[in-house]
Amino acid sequence: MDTALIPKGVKRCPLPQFLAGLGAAHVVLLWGVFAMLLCWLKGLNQTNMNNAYGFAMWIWADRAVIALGGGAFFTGFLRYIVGKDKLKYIINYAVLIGFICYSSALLILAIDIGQPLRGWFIFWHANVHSMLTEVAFCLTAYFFVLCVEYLPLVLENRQIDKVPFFHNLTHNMHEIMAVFAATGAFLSFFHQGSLGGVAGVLFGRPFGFREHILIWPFTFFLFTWSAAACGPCFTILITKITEAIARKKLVKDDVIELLAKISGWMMLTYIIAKTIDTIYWAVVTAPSKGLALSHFYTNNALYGYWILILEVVICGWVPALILITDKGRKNQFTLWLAVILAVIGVSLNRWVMVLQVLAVPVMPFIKWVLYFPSWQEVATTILPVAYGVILIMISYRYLPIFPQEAELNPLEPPALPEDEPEAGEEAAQEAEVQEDQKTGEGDLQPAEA
Amino acid sequence: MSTEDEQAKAVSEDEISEIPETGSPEIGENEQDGSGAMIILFFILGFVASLIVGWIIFPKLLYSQKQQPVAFNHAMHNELVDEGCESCHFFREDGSYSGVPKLAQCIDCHEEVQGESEAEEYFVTEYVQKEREVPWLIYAKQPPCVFFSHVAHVKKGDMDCVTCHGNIGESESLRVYEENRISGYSRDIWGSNIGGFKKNSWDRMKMDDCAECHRKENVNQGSVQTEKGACFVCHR
Amino acid sequence: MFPFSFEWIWDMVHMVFHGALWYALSIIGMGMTYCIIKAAYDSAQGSKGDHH
Amino acid sequence: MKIDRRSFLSFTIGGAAGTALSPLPWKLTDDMAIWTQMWPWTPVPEKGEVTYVKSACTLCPGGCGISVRKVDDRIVKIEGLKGHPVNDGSLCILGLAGAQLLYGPRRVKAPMKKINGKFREVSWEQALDEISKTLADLRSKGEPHTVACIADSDRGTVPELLNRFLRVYGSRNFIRTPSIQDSYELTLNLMQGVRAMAGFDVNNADYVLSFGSGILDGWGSPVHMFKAHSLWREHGGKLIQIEPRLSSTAAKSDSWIPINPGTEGTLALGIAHVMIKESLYDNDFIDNYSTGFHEWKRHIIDGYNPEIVGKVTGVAPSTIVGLASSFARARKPLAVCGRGKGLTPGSLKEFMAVHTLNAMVGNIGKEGGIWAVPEPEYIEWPELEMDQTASIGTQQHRADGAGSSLYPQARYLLNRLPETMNASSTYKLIQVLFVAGANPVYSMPGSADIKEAFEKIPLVVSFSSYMDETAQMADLILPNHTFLERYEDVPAAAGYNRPVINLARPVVEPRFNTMHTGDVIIRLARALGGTIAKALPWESYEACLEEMMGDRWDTLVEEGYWTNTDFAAPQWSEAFETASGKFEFVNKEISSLARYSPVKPEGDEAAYPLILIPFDTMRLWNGYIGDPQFVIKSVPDTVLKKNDVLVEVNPATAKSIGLRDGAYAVLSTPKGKARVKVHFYEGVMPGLVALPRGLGHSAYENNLAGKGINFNELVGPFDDAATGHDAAWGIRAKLAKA
Amino acid sequence: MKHEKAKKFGMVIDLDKCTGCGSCMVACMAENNVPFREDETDKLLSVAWMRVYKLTNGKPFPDADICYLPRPCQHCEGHHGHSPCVSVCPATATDYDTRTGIVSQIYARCFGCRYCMAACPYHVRLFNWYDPVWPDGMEQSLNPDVSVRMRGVVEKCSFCIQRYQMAKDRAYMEGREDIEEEDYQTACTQACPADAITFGDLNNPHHKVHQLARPDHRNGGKPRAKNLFRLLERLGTNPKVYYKSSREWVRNLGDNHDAIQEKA
Repeated sequence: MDTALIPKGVKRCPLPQFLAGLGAAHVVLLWGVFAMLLCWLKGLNQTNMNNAYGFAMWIWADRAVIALGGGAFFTGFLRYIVGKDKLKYIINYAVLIGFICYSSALLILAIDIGQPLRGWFIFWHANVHSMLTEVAFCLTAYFFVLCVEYLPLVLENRQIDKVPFFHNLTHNMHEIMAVFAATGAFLSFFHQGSLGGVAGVLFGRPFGFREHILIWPFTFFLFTWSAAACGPCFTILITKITEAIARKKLVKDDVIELLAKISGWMMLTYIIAKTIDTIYWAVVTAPSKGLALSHFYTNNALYGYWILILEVVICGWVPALILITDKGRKNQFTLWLAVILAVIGVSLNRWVMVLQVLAVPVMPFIKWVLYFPSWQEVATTILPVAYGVILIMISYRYLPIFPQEAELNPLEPPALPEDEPEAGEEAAQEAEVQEDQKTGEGDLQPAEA
Repeated sequence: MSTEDEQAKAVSEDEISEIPETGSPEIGENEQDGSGAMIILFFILGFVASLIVGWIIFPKLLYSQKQQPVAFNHAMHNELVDEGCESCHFFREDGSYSGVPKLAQCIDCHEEVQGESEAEEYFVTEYVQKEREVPWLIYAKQPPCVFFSHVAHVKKGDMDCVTCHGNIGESESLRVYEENRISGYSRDIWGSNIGGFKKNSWDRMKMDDCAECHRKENVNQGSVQTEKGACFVCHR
Repeated sequence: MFPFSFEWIWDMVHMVFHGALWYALSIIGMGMTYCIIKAAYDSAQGSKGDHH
Repeated sequence: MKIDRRSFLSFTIGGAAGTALSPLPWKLTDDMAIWTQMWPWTPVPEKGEVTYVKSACTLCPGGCGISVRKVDDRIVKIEGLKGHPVNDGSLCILGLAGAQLLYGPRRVKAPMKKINGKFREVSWEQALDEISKTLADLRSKGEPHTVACIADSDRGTVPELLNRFLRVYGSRNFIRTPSIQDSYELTLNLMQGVRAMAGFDVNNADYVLSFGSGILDGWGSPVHMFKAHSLWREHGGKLIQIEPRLSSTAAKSDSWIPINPGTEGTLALGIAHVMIKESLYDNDFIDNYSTGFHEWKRHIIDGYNPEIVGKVTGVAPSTIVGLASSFARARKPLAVCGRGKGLTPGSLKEFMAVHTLNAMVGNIGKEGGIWAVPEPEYIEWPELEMDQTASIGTQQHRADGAGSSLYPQARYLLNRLPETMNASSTYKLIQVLFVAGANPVYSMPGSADIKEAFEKIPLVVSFSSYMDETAQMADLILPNHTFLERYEDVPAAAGYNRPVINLARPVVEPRFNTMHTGDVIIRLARALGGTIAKALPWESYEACLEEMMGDRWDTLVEEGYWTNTDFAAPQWSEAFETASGKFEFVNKEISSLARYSPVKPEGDEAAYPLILIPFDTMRLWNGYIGDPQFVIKSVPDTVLKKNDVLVEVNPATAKSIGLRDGAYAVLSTPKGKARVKVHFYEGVMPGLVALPRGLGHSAYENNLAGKGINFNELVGPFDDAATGHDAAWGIRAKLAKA
Repeated sequence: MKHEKAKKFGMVIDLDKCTGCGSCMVACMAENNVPFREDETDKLLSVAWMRVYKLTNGKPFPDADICYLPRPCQHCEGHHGHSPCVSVCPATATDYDTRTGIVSQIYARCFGCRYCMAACPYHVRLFNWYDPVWPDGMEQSLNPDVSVRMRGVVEKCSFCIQRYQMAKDRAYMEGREDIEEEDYQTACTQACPADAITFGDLNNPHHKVHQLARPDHRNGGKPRAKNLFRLLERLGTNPKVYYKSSREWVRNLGDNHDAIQEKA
């Protein structure tokens, strides 16, 4: 029925199957929308946040998705500024993932604030000293950039492209895409960084506080760096998952390997910096505030030293070392492992920099406060995952996202009636839903700005 | 943003194979016709229509009109009293401002009907005799988040009433009170001009108007964030 | 956000911050405007896809 | 003209551009935000003229002056009255929340009659009519003595009116709710021969030895005590707190001496022993102004040496010696008694033991010492003219047994009433009961027995302004105005050492269809006619009050209070009105009382290995007034969590039972059982369980009702052998895993 | 307009006198229109501008000791008015006034992002998770001098700024240029039965707070008086609430410097 909309030269599952999958994702979406409406109408008492946890799951989700969506700006940066031309085969998908991540982040922010109708105050009455202002501005501006980058992709749909105006528009936009990409990279640098600054400037919260370079705390740079390092890993991971679900190769290995290699070196440099930062913080910064390292990791049921080891060693050093070796990148298992660890690592880092900051008692006579999200928080956090799945499904079906797909999967003239992609698609949906729920946390995480 | 080559290829294929199947050529033709004038005309139509809606119709819908409960003649009262505005709108000993007079004050003179005005008779029968407070609508009423000190402006700042309230003291009748249907504010806060433009100092009573004067007069410019007036000077 | 809003101060922080912001926004805005106008112009010329 | 898609699109774009250039979207956005700043469901208080009205707080016996801030006709805040001798501008947590009692939902809004278990509104005429008929009926049957009244005080015009009404009607059954006032009155009466209230010159004391008194937990006049404590902190005064639990008072003391609960009197006598042994007493006072010292001394020397006392009390002998020495050597020492807020009368002999310490250091009536504050003398009414019915009625025994041969000393024994009433199932001991300013169903130990007794009374009339537990059990509620709506004299401040009269006055018009209890009594008297009407001849309560106050009235109206600044305690030579004219350590009456021995907690030790003790705090009120919203809000989550009360247990004790911090447990005593949570507290003596008083209400708003456990449901009264007053300070208990 | 010398309002709270009675909390609630709900036992959801903490020395019976510590907003000055919360607020809803030293919070401006709560180590900032409700006519006791907060915004102690505003009004009415020390006292100070709270201008050597705290303005406002301390002095928040305690363990608990010694 919708064959006219499907890009030429590729095979997609039958429409009913597609719609069924879409429907399943919508169920999850509606659950999230219901929770979202509850939060808007009844207020934030629907969450398990409290006066100790002014920030909780949502802010973490925000930072995590932005970090993971960092693949878009960094890949764009590599493709258009550095000139890694090969990345043109994956950049569409990176942009799409970035678009999903950033629009989700904005949505979550809109739920998270106590007075959504006053949300625009952050722009109008901006306090430029606040990291959150910087986040809001750069995030919104970068979201415009992502829209601009996603737009030509939408216009390339077979039917839309027939309109000369749109066709020309696409063409023109491609011509100056480097300018947009550069602007995006510039904005991303600041919003990823300022997300890191959010905790880093809190001189009343020694767990998050870091020394400054100019006006920016160390975390500012760490967040940007880690997003640039781990964002592409998330792009790779989602690409791999899509391939697995579609049961066909969509991007050539050399493209993936190139991205993985760059990502690996970024991670290595990041984790070195992170390690130095952690040591400096533990030995100099925190004690100057009167707190020993043990204060942050003992006397409570959850936050122990394990979290530090998991984040820095297992999800930091290990993937970095895997990805910088040729073997590690070529071996599918280690590649999968590395990108998964990297995604977990950056999500965990965002969790720690949001929630542990607040969990640590600063006044000596108060206790740790632990937090567990309410179902409304979980549902609204999964909402963007469902939304992402839906958007990916539709985009994959109707837009030429993977330029190499046709080449990698040549259509045999007499196409078999029931074909891999279809079965694939359905499984895809399910698996994606599931998987996204899992990394979903990742999805929703705070990315650095 | 797929790569161009690829895309170009796809597009040309499409053109060849599919255009005949769909209805899109029509669009192409129209375009070719170049009825640009039509397009521009409709653009202008839409533009003008929305301007009319935004500037003329919208303000009419936004404000509800309310009549004051009693027709009051400021000019006439002003002639009869000795101390000008402060005769009725006075300060209490603690520096607070009495605002619109309560019935008890009015009764000082209007225990019985004084003159021949119908309004007064109505006032006496409906309010004085029934001991009901008059539900005056206050044009200059600020929202509850505002701390406005009359005494600071009048006694300390030596301002006259006209600066903020205009010439209401010389009016012979009370104009219609307009209430913002959404926010509940009196229209005088935003100003009668929907665009927010003002000619006189009393045309608008938004925060920026207060701030403007405070900056000029250097009133408590102690804010760290804005280097202007600190919030708690006017808010609470 | 704008120089006429209450929170604005004419100092380095504001000028740098908002300068960068407006700079980025204008690039996006001008870029899009350029693309749209050019696309409209190209379409009016009746050329479709053949300028590759 | 053909409108195609492109034209339409063009129109839309033009419209969007035009809209963006019009104020519409921007003004709407702004107005939406402003709407959220003034949500119609968020109240906006009206501005108005601010005035301050001087009045008096009647919520506890503290006797504070208040300054009520009004905006037009609304009460916005209650503050302390500056310059008031008791509280000088400060106010306690309850007084500060007083406006919530006026405006809160606990009010009884009109006279109510219980019909088939449900309250129905009735008119005042109907209600008064019904009562006067019943009263007239009883009189005609010759049973006027079966009418009784429970009130929170026996001083001031309203209690006196109630008492006078009862007497002329023919009943002696005016009962005051118990407190340490009972014990202190008796102590002063027996040892000094005076009928007076005990006042403490705390401001000038420099060494205060407190036998479990919650000086900073609501004992006496709370604000006055707090202020005194601050003076001690400034001037180097010392506070020694003797009690088994680290209360707020103990925490603020200079020295906290944990003691086995119930043995405070023993320790007092132990200290006396050391003082005698080391001749650390005021020779002038003992030799010239006291009698019986030597007889008493022998008894002390024999029975209370530090070793023995140490064993009983758990206080080290060296500490006892140290206490005796520092107490006796202090410039202005003062010993005080009465546990917690002082709501339980306690053992008379314990009070006397502590009082002897004061006598031995000669601080009776001295600066920084204990004063006998005479009863207010302004209520002078003509002798009652009683008719025959009344004369016969008033010759009957009191229903509570006070003043009987068994307990000749006691004036009121509310705690004995339930037992007496429940013992006989047929005899109608009380047929009509008035309750004024008291909530005995909640505040008396052994709640179950009280309820049973109340159910037996054919007509219970409550004067409560609030729907409290007692009002809920009443058959008729004749709601009084609240203290912010009525005139009333407050003739004393608990524990304050000078006479002071405060005047509560109507700060606002009564909000509801309520009536002053004084007026109700006067109207009832009028309805009953005869000698009764003659005895209460006033037009209204206000007239009565003004007449009583005489020349003080103007001062009271102007200042809000009246005090006798010249008041000084009499010289020792004139202070004592005993037979000997001296302070009597021992006399015939004292000797006739049972000897001192520590009160044992009720229950079997094997079945109940622990001891449950109550504790009082300023944030929980357990008398007539239950916590208003703000006050219960201030209660920490280590005391109340959701609807569960937390009992304090020493971690060592809890661990031996296998209970973790925060775990649920079942607390059982011989009187009852309750589900509680455990709170580890190192400040409570091992072997004890401490439960706060003031929770477990079944009445009032949901802010308070159903939260926690009422201590009184887990204990019963324990009669002091000497007086019959309740001397229970705890009960045996068991704590088990839930 | 001429300016008086800048003021710096602050407090000294004598913990030796404080009995933990809670009057300050209720006085504050009544003065500042603080709402209440049926269940207020979850202190993490409860709004109380003034909170009294119970400190324990951690020793077993009978050496256990407790101390109460009332905690209003500390009105941190930080460095040049950049207190932890002020500089993080994205919408300029909170501000530091160099003329009074008070950290303001404007409820009509706050959009509820709660970043300031994350920034404040003292937990003085509280969010309105629920719509405030006054049952059955209880809204009659609301104070018109303080704006009632709505759901979804952050609120905190303002040092009863309305009392300052009204004290100034009275002064202007009486033709005075400035207010006296006793003209402006916070509700908690006024109510405290133990007179444990002293409030006034730390910059004014005639004021009691100045004499009690003897702040060293060249050294970040550190108290020079004996036994005085500020909460979390080392964070550099530069608070204007000083505490006094003669008990060493209490002073140690005021800051984290013991935490290190213990752990080491």
